[in-house]
Amino acid sequence: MNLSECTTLKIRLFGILREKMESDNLLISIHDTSISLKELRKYLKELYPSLGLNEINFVFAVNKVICNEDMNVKPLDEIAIIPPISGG
Amino acid sequence: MNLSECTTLKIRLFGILREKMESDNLLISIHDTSISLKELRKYLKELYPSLGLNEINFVFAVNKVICNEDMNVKPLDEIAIIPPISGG
Amino acid sequence: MILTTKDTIDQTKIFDQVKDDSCGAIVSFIGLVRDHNSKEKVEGIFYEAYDEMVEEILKNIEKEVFNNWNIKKFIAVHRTGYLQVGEISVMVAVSSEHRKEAFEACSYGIENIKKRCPIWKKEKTQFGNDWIEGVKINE
Amino acid sequence: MILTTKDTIDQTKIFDQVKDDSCGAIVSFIGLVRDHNSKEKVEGIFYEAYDEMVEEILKNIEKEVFNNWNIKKFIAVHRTGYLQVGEISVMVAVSSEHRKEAFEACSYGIENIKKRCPIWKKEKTQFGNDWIEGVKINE
Repeated sequence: MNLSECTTLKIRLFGILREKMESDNLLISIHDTSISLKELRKYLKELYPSLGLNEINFVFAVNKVICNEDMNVKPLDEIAIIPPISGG
Repeated sequence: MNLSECTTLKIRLFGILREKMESDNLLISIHDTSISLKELRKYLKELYPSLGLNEINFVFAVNKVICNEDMNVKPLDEIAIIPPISGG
Repeated sequence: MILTTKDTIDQTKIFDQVKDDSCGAIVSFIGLVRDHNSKEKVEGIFYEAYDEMVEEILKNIEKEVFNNWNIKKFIAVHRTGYLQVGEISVMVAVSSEHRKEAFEACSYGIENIKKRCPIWKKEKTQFGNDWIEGVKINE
Repeated sequence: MILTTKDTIDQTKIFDQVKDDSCGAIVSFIGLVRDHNSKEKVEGIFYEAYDEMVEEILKNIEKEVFNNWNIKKFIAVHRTGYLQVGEISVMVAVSSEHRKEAFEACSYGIENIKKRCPIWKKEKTQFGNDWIEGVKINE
């Protein structure tokens, strides 16, 4: 792996996920300048089994909007994992 | 007319009717111990043309309940003319 | 709690009365004197009620609401007398565990007050005082 | 007016803000922390929000409400942090000329906050603290 080809994505965590990781964010390295949310989903499940992403019905928000997972994300995007909500 | 056969009904007035008569009540004499609301309606229209009962869509309440006009009322009943309402 | 009153309706007090620790939802409707009608500026409204009958009907509405919805508390208050623009003429407040019941019961309450309570209003405008043409009372 | 806040939600203040002399109706929904869930006694609830996204979504809901109903003012406030039983977690208040619009807009407001806002809660009971199993966010 050539490190010069890696970029870092920052992924915001909330609620149960934030608590599990004891962190507001995940910083992950990808081998390209962007990655689709579909790939990111797979990647996160492999990389962080302790998040338990297989067990929850989460979606991604990119720049505060829920996005279709065909979409690609880049380092400057504000990415968040949104676990099932329970406000009100 | 034999006055000993007359009884008096008290009829409560509200809103525009109370204002027209400058009174909270009408006292009317009937030649019997009771009268149907249907007859009372006719009687009031004849007796008090200034109430303008032909122009409004009123009903009777007897003892605080809207009643079918086949019903008979007696002096001890609490009778009221209910003009169209506009509460709230 | 249901009543007609000549006193100012204090929505904060009613909120405190309808509140209950077992409830997750409060829905309230507040009716106020508007500064206009369809044609002109309104200065105030005089409300007149057949109080004793209104209280009977409010009792019935209260019973119907408790029969039809799983709610905790129901408050309906209607004011009478002269009210200026911005004053509260009627308030219905409902508390329940979940919001659906509170919304439905509150809406039922005010709709039925409007349809069934013998209350009349006279508007004060710059052109004088006029009894509002109402609707036939619902039995 | 829409916002998330760590401060106590003062329903009297919100009522004063939503009030308008041109309006005949105010409908409000208040969500409170209940003293129980389906199984046990609840002592309090911790609310966490993705604040920046919640405010975006509240802005959208506000726009939708003004596009869809003829209302005067719309206020939606959601609290975050730890709330005790009886405290207000969310309030939606709507003023309009007539009551139908206010009821519909208020109901739309709270339904959409529940469905679309990234907010999570953790209940405190005698058995510990549990994140509530929620529902998939609505796009």
